[in-house]
Amino acid sequence: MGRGGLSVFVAFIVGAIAIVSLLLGDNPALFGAGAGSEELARRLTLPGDVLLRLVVIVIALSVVIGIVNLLYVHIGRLARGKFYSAVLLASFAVTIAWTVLNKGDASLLEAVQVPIESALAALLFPSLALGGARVMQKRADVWGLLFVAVVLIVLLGSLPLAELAPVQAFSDWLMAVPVNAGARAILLGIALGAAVAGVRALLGQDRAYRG
Amino acid sequence: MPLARCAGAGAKQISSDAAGMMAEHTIALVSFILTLMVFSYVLGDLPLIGVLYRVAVYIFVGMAAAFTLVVSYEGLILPYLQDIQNTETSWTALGNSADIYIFFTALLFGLLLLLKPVRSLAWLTNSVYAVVIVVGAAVAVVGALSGTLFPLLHHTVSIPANLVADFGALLDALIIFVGVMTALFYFHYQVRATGAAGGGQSRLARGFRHAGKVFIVTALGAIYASTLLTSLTILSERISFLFQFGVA
Amino acid sequence: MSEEFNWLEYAEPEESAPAPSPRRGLSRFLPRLPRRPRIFRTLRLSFRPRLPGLLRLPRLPRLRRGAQPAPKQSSAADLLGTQDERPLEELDDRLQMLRERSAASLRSEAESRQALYDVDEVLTAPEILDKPGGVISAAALSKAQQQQVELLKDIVGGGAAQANEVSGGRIRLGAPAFSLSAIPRIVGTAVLLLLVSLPFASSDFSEGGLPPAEFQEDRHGATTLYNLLDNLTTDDYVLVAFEYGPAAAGELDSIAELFLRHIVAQGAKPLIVSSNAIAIARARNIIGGINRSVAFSGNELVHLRDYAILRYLPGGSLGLRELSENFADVARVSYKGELTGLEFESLDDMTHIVLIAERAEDMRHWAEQVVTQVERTRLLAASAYAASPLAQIYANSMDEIVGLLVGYRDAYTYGQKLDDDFGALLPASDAPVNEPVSPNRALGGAESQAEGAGAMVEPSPPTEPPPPTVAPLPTTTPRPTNTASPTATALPTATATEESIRVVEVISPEQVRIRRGPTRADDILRLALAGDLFAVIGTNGDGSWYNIALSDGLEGWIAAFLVEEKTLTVAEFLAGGGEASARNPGERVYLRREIIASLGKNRPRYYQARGPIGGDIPEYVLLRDRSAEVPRLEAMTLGTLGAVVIIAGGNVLYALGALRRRRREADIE
Amino acid sequence: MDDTTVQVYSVLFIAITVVLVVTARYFQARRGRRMQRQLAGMDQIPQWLMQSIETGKPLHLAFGGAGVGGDNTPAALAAAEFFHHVIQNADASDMPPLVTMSAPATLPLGQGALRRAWRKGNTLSRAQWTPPDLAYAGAVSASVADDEPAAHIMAGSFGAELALMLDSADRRGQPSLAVSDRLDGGAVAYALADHALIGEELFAAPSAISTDEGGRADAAALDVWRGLIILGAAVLLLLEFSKQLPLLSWQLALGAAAVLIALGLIFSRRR
Repeated sequence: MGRGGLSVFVAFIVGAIAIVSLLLGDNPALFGAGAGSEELARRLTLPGDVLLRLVVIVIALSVVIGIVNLLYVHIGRLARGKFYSAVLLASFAVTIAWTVLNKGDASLLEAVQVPIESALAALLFPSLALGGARVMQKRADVWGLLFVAVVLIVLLGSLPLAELAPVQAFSDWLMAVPVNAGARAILLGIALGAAVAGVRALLGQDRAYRG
Repeated sequence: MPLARCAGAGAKQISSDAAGMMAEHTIALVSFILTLMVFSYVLGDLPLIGVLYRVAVYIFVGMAAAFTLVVSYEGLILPYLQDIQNTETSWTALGNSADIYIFFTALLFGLLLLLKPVRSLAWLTNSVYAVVIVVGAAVAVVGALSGTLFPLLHHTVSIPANLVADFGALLDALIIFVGVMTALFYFHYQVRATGAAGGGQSRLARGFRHAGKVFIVTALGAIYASTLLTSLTILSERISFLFQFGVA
Repeated sequence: MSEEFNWLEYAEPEESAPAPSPRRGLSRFLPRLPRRPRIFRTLRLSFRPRLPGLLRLPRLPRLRRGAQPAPKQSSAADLLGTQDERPLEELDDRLQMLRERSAASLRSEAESRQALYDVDEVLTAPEILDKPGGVISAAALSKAQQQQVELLKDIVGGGAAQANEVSGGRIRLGAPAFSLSAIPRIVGTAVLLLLVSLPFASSDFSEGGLPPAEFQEDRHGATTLYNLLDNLTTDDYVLVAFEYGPAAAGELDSIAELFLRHIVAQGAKPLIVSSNAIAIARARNIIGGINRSVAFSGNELVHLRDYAILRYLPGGSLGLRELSENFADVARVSYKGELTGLEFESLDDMTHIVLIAERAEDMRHWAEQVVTQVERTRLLAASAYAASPLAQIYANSMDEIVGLLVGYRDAYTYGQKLDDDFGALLPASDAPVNEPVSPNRALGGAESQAEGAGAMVEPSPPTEPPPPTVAPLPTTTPRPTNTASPTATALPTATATEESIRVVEVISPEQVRIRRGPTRADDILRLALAGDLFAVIGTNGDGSWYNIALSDGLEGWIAAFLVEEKTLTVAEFLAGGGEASARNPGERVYLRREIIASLGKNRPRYYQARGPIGGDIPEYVLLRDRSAEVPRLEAMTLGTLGAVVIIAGGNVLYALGALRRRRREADIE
Repeated sequence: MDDTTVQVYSVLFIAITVVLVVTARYFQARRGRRMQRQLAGMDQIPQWLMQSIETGKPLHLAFGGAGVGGDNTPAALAAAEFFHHVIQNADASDMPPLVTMSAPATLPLGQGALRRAWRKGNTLSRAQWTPPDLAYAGAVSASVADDEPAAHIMAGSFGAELALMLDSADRRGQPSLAVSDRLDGGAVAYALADHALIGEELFAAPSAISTDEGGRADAAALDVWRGLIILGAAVLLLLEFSKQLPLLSWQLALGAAAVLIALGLIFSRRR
C-alpha cells in the first residue's frame, strides 16, 4: 500500500460505515418487527453518531486552520509592506482583545460588523440592478430576453400598485408554476449530481485523498 | 418542566442605561461612518475614496475572522468541554467516557489537519481528511436523497386531488411536470457523435432541451428578481439608519 | 468575431503587443525565459483557427469607438441552445498539449526544484512568493538562479528596481485610474440611491399602498403560522432557528423580533439555535432590543428563565443532523457553556420549530436534516425574499412545513395582525363575546394567567357605557425622576369623545426632541414638529417637563417651554389624525398619538392598547419601534420602480445595438 | 413517503450508482461514439490560462462557501477536481493561481489541489481563507484590485454576494466563469458572469476540461440516472392519473404524450 493507499482505504471503510449507519440506522421498521430489529437499528446508529460528533468538532476546529492561514497570508503580505493587511491584522487583534476584555459585550459587533456587513449587502442592490441592465450585452439572444422579461415581471409584480394587478397575478402564476418547475429541476439536478459525486467519494475515488 | 431557574444566571442582563446611552451614541456614530465608507464603493477607484472601501472591507474581514474564532470557542468548544465533564450525560450510546475520547480524537484530528501542508505527514493527514470528507459526503448523499430528490420527485408526480373539477390546477400540475422533466433533460451531457464535425442530437431531444431551458431561465430570472428585492430591503434599512442618524 | 464590448468598464488594452507594462516590478528587468514565447507561439497557432463556431452570433454594440476590441475574450451566447457540440478529443488535444508543454518545461527544471519541493512548506517563508506581478515565483528558482537575478538587479539598475518594488508595496490606489466610462454606472447608482432615499426625506413620495393588515387567503399557510404561534401556552417551548447573519438583518430582524415577541407574549419559551455563529450574538442583541422597550415595567426577559440561547451548530447540515438526532445534548448547554437544565428527549418535545432563513440553502438544510427527522413538530418558516422561490417549493412539497412569510412586507403584515389582535378592542358589547384572545395570554404561571384573563376579557354590560377609567400607570417604573402620579393621567375612554383631556401642542418652530426622561441628558425617543399634539400623562416635580404618551406605548418627556398646554375633547384630539379608531365602547382604550418625524415627515398613528401598558401581556407586542416601517416600504417601492426602469432601459439599448449590428453584418454579407 | 420507503429507495439508488460509476469506466474505454456536450465558457479557459501566463497575473479560483464535511461536500470535491485540472494547465505560468474559499474545512482541499497540480514550490500562501459570505465577497472584491487576477473561475457554493465579486471583476475588465450549487448564486452568475454554468453542470465541469476517465464516468452515470428518473416519473404520473381518472387515463396519457412531442417539435424548429 503506497502513501495514497492508506487514505483511500480509510475513506472506503469509514465511508461504508458512515453511509450504512446514517442511512439505515434509527428505523427498526426496516428490519421487520421484533426486539432484535430494535437492537440492530440501535447498533447501526451508533457508529454514525460517533463519526458525526467527531466530524462536527473537527469542522468547528477547522476555524483555527482558517485563522492560521489568514494570519500566515497577511503577515506575509505585511512583510512586503501591504498596508491593507496591517488594517486586517489590527482589526483582528483589536476584536480578540476586546472580546477577551469585555466578556459578552456585543457592541463591537453592532458598531462595526453589522453596519459593514449590511452595507455590503445593500451594495448588492445597485450592483444587481446595473448588472441586470446589461444582460442583453452579455447574452444577446432569446434567452437573455426571456431572463430580463421574467426579472421585470417579478419586480413589477412585487409592487403594491393597484394598476399593476394583472401583472401581479401573472407574476404569482409565474412563481407558482414555471419558476417552481425550473427551480425544482435545478435542485433535482444538483441533488443528483451531489449524490453521484458523493457516492464516488465514498468509494474512495477522489483525488482529494491522495496528495 | 420549567426552563431552569438557575440561581442568578443571567440575572444581570438589565442594561445600565446611563453607560448604555453613551455606548449607543458611539455605536451609531461608528456604524454611520463605516456605512458611508462601504458605500464609497459606488464611486469606484477615485483617489482616496477607493481606499475607504477597502479599509472598511479589511476591517470587516479581520473582525469577522476574530468573531468566528471567538464564537466557535465560546459557543462550541467551551460547551463541549462542559458537556464531557458531566458524567451523567453522553453523546452516544457508549457512555460518558467515550465522549472524552471522541473529543480528544477530534482535537487531534484538527491538529493534524493544520499540519496538512507538511509533506512528510501526508499519509496521516490525508487519512484524517478523508474521514472528514467521507462523513460529509455520506451526510450529503443521505440528505440529497431523502431531503431533496425523493420528496421533490414525489411531489412532482403526485397530482392534486379532484382534478376533474379544477382544470386549472390540472394544467398547472402538468406544466410543472413537463417543466421539471424537460429542464432536467436539459442538463444531459452525453451526446451522440455524428461525425468529425461534432456531436448532435435528434430534433426531438434538442426541442426538449430548448423547452427545458425556457423553464430554467425563467426560474433564474425570478430568483434574480427576488435577490434584487432582498438587497433592496437591506438597502432601505441602511438608508433609514443613515437618515435616523442624520436626524439625531 | 465574438468579442463583446463593454462601454461601462475601463478600457483595457489587453495583450496585442506585449502590453506597455504587463510585467511589473522586477520582472521588467528580467529576460523572458526562452520557453515562454515558444510555448505561446505554438499554442496560439493551435488555438486560433479552431475556436468553436460561436462566431456567427449577433455582434454586440460597440459604443466606444476607437477602442481596441478585446482579444477574443468571452463569447456571449455560448449557452447551449445556440452552441455547437464539439468532440471531446479536440478539446482534450489542446489542453493536453498545454499540459505537455508545461510538463516538459518543468522536467528540465526538475532537479533544481527538487530541493525546495520536498521541504516542508510550512517552514518556507511566505515572502519569497507571489511578488507583486512577479515574472517568476521565487520558489521556482534555484539558488543559483536567484543569485543571477540578484546580479541582474544590480547590473540593470538597482535604483529603478527598488523604486518599483516600493511602489508595488505601497497602497496602490486602484490600478486603472478613474475613467469617464464609469460615469453611467455612478449615475445609475446615484439615481437608485436617491430614489430609495426620497421617502425618508419627505412624505410626498409615497407611491403605492402598504401591505395588507391580514394575510391574503392564497398566501400559503401564513395565517396558519400566525395562529399556531397565537395558540401557544405557558407550557410550550419553541425552537427558534436564527439562520441569518448580519447581512440579512435589515430584512429579517423585524420578523425575528416579531416572532420572539409573539412567543414570549404568549408565555411560551423560545429556545434559540443557529448554525451561524454570528447569528447567536445577533440573537442576544435582538432580545436586548426587546428588553429595552419593556425596561420601564421591569418585564425584561431573563436568559435561562424566559428564553434560552443554545450553543451554535457547526458544520451546516451536519450540525443540523446533530440537532435532530441528539437534541437532548444540544439543549443541555447554553451558548456560554452554562447548563440550561433543559431536559428533552428529542425535537418532538418542541411545540413548534420556527425557522428564519436568509438563504434558500438554510431552508433546504432544515428540510433535509430536521424536518425528515421529526414526527409531530412542525416547522414554521419565514425567509428572505431571495430565498423565497426555493423555500416556497419546500413549503409546498412538505406537509410538515407551515407557512412561509417572505421578507419585510410579510413582516409588516404580521406585525399589523399582532397589533390588531393584541391591541384590538374587545367586541362591542352587543356583539357576542367571542373571546378573541386565548385566556392563557398572560405570562408566567397559572395564577396570573387566571387573573389576567379575568381582568382582560370581562365584557362591559351592553347598555351602560363604562365610566371613564383612569389608567393605572406602572408604579414599578425605575426612573427616579418620574414624579407623575399614577392617577394624574386622564386618558379617555372610547365613548367619551366629549370628555376633555390635557394635551400639549408643540409650538417650537424647530424639531423638538422627546426624551426618555425629564432631563436633557436622557435618550431621545422621537422628534416632533410644530403642531403635533400629545396626550399628557403628568409632569415632573417643577413642571418644566411634561410626561406624554406616544403611540407605540412608550412614554416620553418633552420640555415645557417648547409646548403649549391645552385642553381638548377627545374628538378634537383625534381630528388631527384622521383615523377613526375608537368607536367601540366597552374597553379601556388608550389613545396615544405617535409622531414620527424623519426629516419633516409627519405620520400620526393611533394605537389602542387593550390593557394598561406595563400590565404584562401586550407590551411585548406593542412596544416596538415602528417609526421606520412606512418610509422603508415606500423606499422599496420606489427602488423597485427605479430598478425596473434601469433594467428595462439598459437592455433595450443593448438589444437595439445588437439588432443594428446584426443588420449591418447582413448587409455586408 | 415514510422512512422505510425512503431508505429502501436510497439503498437502491446508491447501489445502482456504485454499479454505474464502476462500470462506466469500462464503457468509457470504448469511447468515440459518445462525447460530452460542451459547457459554457470551457473553451475560454485555455485563453485565460494564456493571458495569465503572458501577463504574469494569477488566475483566481474560488470555492465560495462550499465546505467539506457539510452538505455541499460533493460540490467542494467537484470544484476541487475542476480546479485541479485548471491549475495543472496553468503550470507554465509564473504565478500560482489564487485559490480562495470561505469554508475553513475546505482549506486543505484547496492546498492539496494546488500542491498536487502546481509542482513549482511553495503554494501555501496561495490558498486563502476568508470568513464567510459577505466578508469573503468583500475580500475578493478588494483582491481584484490587489492581485489583479487575469480571470476568475468561481465554482462552488455562492449566494447573492457573488454579485459583488462579479461586479468588481467586471469593472476591471477581468473575465469570469461562475457556477454555484445555490440557486441565488446561480441566478446572479447567469446575469453577471461572462460565462455561467447552471447548477448541476458544476459536477460535470471536471470532465469537460480533462481526459480523466473518472469524471467522464460521473457524467455518464448522471445521464443514466437522468434518463431513469424521467422515465420513472412519467410512469408514476400515468399511474397517478389512472388512480384519479380511471376512464380518461389512457386518453390523457396519449394527449400528454402528443403535447410533449409537439412541444419538442416546435422548439426544435428554432435553429
